[in-house]
Amino acid sequence: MIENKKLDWDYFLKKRAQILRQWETGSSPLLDFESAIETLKNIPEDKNFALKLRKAKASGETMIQPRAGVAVLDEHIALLKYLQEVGEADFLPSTIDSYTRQNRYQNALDGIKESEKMGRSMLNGFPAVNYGVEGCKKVIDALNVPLQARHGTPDARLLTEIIHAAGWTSNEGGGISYNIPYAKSIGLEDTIRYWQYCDRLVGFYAEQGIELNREPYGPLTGTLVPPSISHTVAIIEALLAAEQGVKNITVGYGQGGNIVQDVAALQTLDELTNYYLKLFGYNDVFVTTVFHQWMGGFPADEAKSVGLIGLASTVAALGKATKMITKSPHESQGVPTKEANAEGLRASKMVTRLLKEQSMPSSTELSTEKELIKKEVNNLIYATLNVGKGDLAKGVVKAFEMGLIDIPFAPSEMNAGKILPARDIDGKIRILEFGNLAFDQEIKALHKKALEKRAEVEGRKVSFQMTIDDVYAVSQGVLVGKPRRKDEQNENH
Amino acid sequence: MIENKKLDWDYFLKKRAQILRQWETGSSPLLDFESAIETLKNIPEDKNFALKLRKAKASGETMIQPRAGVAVLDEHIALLKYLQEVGEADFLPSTIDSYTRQNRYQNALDGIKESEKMGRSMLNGFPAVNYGVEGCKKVIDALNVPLQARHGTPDARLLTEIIHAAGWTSNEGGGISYNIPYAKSIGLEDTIRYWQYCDRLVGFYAEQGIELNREPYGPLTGTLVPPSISHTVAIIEALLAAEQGVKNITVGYGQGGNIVQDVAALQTLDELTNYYLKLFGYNDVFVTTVFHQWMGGFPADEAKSVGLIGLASTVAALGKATKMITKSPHESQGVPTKEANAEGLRASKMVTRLLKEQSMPSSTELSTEKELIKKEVNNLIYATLNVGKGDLAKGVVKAFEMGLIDIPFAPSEMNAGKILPARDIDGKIRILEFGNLAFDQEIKALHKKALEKRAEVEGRKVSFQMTIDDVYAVSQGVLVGKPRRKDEQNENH
Amino acid sequence: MKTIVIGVIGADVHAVGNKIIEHVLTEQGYNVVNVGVLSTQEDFIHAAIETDADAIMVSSLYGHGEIDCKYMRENCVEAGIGKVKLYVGGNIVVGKQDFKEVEQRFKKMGFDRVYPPGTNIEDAIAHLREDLGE
Amino acid sequence: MKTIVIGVIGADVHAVGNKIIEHVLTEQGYNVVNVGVLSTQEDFIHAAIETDADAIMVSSLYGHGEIDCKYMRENCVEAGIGKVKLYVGGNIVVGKQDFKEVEQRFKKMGFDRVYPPGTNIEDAIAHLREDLGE
Ligand code: B12
Ligand code: B12
Repeated sequence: MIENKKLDWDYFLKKRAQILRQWETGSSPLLDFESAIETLKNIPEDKNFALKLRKAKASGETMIQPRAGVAVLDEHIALLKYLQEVGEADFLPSTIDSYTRQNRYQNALDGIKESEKMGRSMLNGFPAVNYGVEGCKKVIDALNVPLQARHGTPDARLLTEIIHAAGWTSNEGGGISYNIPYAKSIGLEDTIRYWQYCDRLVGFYAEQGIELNREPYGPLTGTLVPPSISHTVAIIEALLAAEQGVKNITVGYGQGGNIVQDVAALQTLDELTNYYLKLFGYNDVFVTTVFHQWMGGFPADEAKSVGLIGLASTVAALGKATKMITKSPHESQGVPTKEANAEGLRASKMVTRLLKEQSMPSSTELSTEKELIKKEVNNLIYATLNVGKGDLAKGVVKAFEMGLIDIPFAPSEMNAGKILPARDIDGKIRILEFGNLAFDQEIKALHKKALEKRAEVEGRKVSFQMTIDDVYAVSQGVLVGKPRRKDEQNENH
Repeated sequence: MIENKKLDWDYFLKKRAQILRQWETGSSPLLDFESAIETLKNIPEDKNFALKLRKAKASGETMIQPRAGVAVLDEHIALLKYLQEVGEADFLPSTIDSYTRQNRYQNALDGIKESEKMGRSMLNGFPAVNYGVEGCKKVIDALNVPLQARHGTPDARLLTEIIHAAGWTSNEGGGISYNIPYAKSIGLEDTIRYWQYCDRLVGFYAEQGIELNREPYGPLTGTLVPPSISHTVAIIEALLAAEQGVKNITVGYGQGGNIVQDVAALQTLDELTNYYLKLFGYNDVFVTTVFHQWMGGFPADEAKSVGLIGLASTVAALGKATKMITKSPHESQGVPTKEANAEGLRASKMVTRLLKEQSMPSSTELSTEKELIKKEVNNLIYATLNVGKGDLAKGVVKAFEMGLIDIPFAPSEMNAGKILPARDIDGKIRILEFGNLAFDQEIKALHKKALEKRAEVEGRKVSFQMTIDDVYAVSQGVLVGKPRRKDEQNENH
Repeated sequence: MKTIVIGVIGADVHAVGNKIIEHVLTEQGYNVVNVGVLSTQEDFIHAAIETDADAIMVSSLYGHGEIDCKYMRENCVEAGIGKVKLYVGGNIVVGKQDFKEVEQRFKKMGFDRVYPPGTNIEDAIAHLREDLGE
Repeated sequence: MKTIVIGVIGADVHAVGNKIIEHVLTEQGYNVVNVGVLSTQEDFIHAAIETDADAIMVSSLYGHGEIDCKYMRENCVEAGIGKVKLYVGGNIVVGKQDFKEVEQRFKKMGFDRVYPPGTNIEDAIAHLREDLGE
């Protein structure tokens, strides 16, 4: 049975030997710890993700980072250099392709070859495992800013070994956040175990005096996720990582659309994560936040997309997110060209730099929303620990099984999939169907009331149609989805 | 001597006869009042600027309007239609060229001819007087949304006669706001008189049951203008207009850069204008607000420009501006192509529609800033009335002469030009040199303190160099200008 | 009642559109068989055989659609359901590409209808009615 | 001390850049004669004659620069100051145009230096020093 306990080093080493055999690049001598430690120690301070984040948080300016990855190494390097120079990115990613995410390294290899043949990337990301430590080292060597792997890989153990040994100083992911939105039938126990491994590796490097950053993936399905639910997942993954020895954690949140709720979410994310880390005795973990620009369906129009990017950047800055993941004007179409990607970055940069001295003033509306988020998160974490009989890892598995934690629109069979979210009258994300979600009655009543108010104004009933309308809304240029069909409305409206 | 008094109708008619002789298009039969009234009465409700603004204010959604105008009639129409359809503009303008603004109709005519010859617009706007009522009518007939003349014309009497007779239902301008930023040596008495004429004409149409909108030009020089100063001008022009019988007024404000100050400005603009209108007994004037996207120097980069446009739109929506004048990604380069103009519009629309249900929550910071703006405006209006011995028109002329009201960076010799603005530590616009500005000691002390705090943090003295740095700042991607030269800084920094 | 098999092909986990397509098609009176995300060609074809389906609507969002859909028509023929209508939609290639060209590529692969990003599912229903002679 | 005439030509009222140029040139040790906004060619030329100026720096922001600057070199020659350095900068044409072309047009009109939008005035000072042999 899974446990939230620092992995035994001998067990780790035994596993490690197996994992490095999963693909040929696992046998590189650069994966010997001695080599890897030297590589990491040679990374200058300003190319270390964890250290640059410490500076960023102190500066008050929200840093920017794109998504980016293509199949062929040289082109991947050229892409990242472009985003660094023309895009003015503060942090760089390597977005990993979907075959690698599913550990289908043979498919990925075919994709590389096909891409070379066709002269365009046939993969939706960079197949880091296939290129191995040697290839990954070339990437970071070519850059002046820190580099992170961003993926969505349930079992990222080999990938993680390779990227860190290559000097990439951050890794996105987590046992929940890289399972529920990214898989269908992989057990949570398995993915939590896989990610304990990844975290343990980072903990090991920490023991060697090397600070690496870890980032639980915040937005989950990116689609109408209430902040308390994504916060709960982020906090749990932070706690699980801290147990394995991780000292530098970035918790994330995807733009919801209502500015007050978004700022409340960013503030509580930092506050709650710190609170729970300390509650469980992890006193030396440095926490930063990341805001994801709108993660749901984008408008087809490029100008409108950039407008949305500008709005998102304003919210990130007002909420004092440490960094922000940017989108591009091509978002609704497909993986962006480097030019479109850089446009999204520069539009974002303009706003975050302009607003670096400013933040959202505190107000009753803001603190009410913050209180609500905190209560909800406390409910969910309490319930999780409770069913885990005090063990967080056991608790999570059970909580998902029972639907105490439930993520809207997730593909995973491990997720109950019973809750339905919808927006209230001013666009805050609320819940209309709770399933088994571990909210107390008082909180549920608040959500219900808010949605009934909307239903009344719109002259219709609270129903799944509201959820659907809200899923489409932003891509159609509004936040609160309007009833689409006449027959959906009450007579008296 | 000038007086704030409704113009005598006979005097008006006498003047009118002279004015219509200023250029040949003044003799059109369509300028007969009977014709003009019929034309205006035939404008459907949704093409009437004043009426559409009433609806907009009730809706909570900030409407969008571009700047646009080219030399040749057919191209001007095509441009506006494009902005209506592809740009999704809620209101349309005809930006008038600079020769027409200076009443140089012969130059404008040459410009039209040159433009036809060259196949590109050699004028920076639409020469409405040269095209006369007939031409202007073609413009509005081709459109589905209300149309407004936007210019910067000290003496716009002939222009005003022509556009209203053609069915254009709004006119921007005012005796102060279209003089001080737009002229060098024209007397304020003269321009106030010219604009009393324009307002009287609108008042006359109101008596015929035709509601037209008037819009004092808010941003003035667009360069570090403290909100209380532009508010004072807007309120005075609203009062002068109301005296002539204008019933529908849009007061304006140009984005300053600090979000709290901007929202405070938008809220107080509405509140104060209504307050003063009622104080002076104008009880039936409908007031709306217009927010101008950043009016100072834009960044050269187009992506950054759109980022700035997105930020501006967020602020307008949070401040519940009734409408917003948009910029384009070409702003720093020149008059935009129709495509670039429409991009600016759509980026803006995305944001204002998404945020239509939201506004800035009230907070201590916001109400402190609102109180300050109100006190400052009260100071300035009190001083103006005082030197005018109770007559606002007389007062304005004197107040400018004495520098009691003073506008930074204005070209006009009627303006004292003694005040120097600069930003405080979080970007709010404050004043470092007051000249004769009619602020009381308490307020001045507040400004001083704020700027000294910035000086301390930046390790330099409060000086004109700060102002210069702030003028450049936004175009370089920051809000608060940083010291450019080392020698500018204190040793101990 | 016509039967439609829907699902998301390949290593693709984009679930939102799939859930909505299921909802809308059901509402419109179709018998919907949803193989869900992360489905192989075999998953689709198998479901179509089992339920004697009239059409297969393949979603591909993540960009590998071109690889994942290779030989799908051939595989249908081989499985004895060569006449089934094959639709594909979503973000079916990597990046913003000229859609006319993309459409050609997929039509050559034997798809009857090919849809660009952000297609309103209602539009496809009109085509279904046409193609299935409803 | 070199003397420079500055100002904004035509019906143009953009005053901000003009005020800053005056400030910076003065700080850099030039004798600056500022004819201000809304100035005609004659205003510039007259000031240059009166002060025996070494260069004239014309600003045009509002877009009519091409019309307003026509025959300016010829008019200088006629006024007997044909050798004065003529610079022009700002947003000197209507709209975003290819700057190389714009530069050619103004060079043909006799301007020695032509500057694109948003030029840093410090860059022009370097040219001044070069052209005036400082
Ligand atoms: C939400 C989202 C996610 C969520 C998905 C959560 C989940 N499990 O469902 C998360 C964050 C997990 C995610 C992950 C990834 N995503 Co994603 N994602 C999106 C996003 C923003 C919205 C998708 C969505 O839900 N839209 C709303 C639904 C209602 O619309 P829809 O999916 O388009 O479906 C509708 C229509 O297309 C149509 N339709 C769909 N299929 C079919 C089929 C037929 C026959 C017909 C007629 C119609 C039809 O009807 C549907 C209902 O209206 C899109 C970009 C966008 N559209 O703005 C990117 C996008 C699809 N993702 C993309 C990518 C690359 C990824 C990742 C590889 C990693 C990354 N770069 O972040 C991973 C892939 C993981 C994997 N293995 O699949 C790319 C695909 C690129 C490409 N094709 O070139 C996109 C386009 C973003 C981009 N521009 O880069 N993503
Ligand atoms: C502020 C502003 C205004 C203010 C001016 C207030 C005032 N009286 O000064 C107001 C709002 C009143 C205004 C009015 C108009 N404006 Co205006 N304005 C601007 C804006 C936003 C900033 C200008 C500015 O102050 N910049 C800051 C200063 C420090 O920079 P600068 O002026 O560029 O000058 C620097 C450099 O260019 C350089 N430089 C300048 N001249 C020279 C000369 C030489 C020899 C050298 C070496 C260097 C040099 O050094 C200067 C100092 O660093 C610009 C667009 C932009 N740049 O973002 C439009 C802009 C200049 N305006 C424009 C226009 C068209 C107008 C109007 C006709 C109406 C309108 N569309 O709004 C009227 C014109 C009125 C008139 N008769 O002149 C256009 C010009 C279009 C074109 N050329 O194609 C612009 C480019 C906006 C646009 N994209 O449409 N404007």
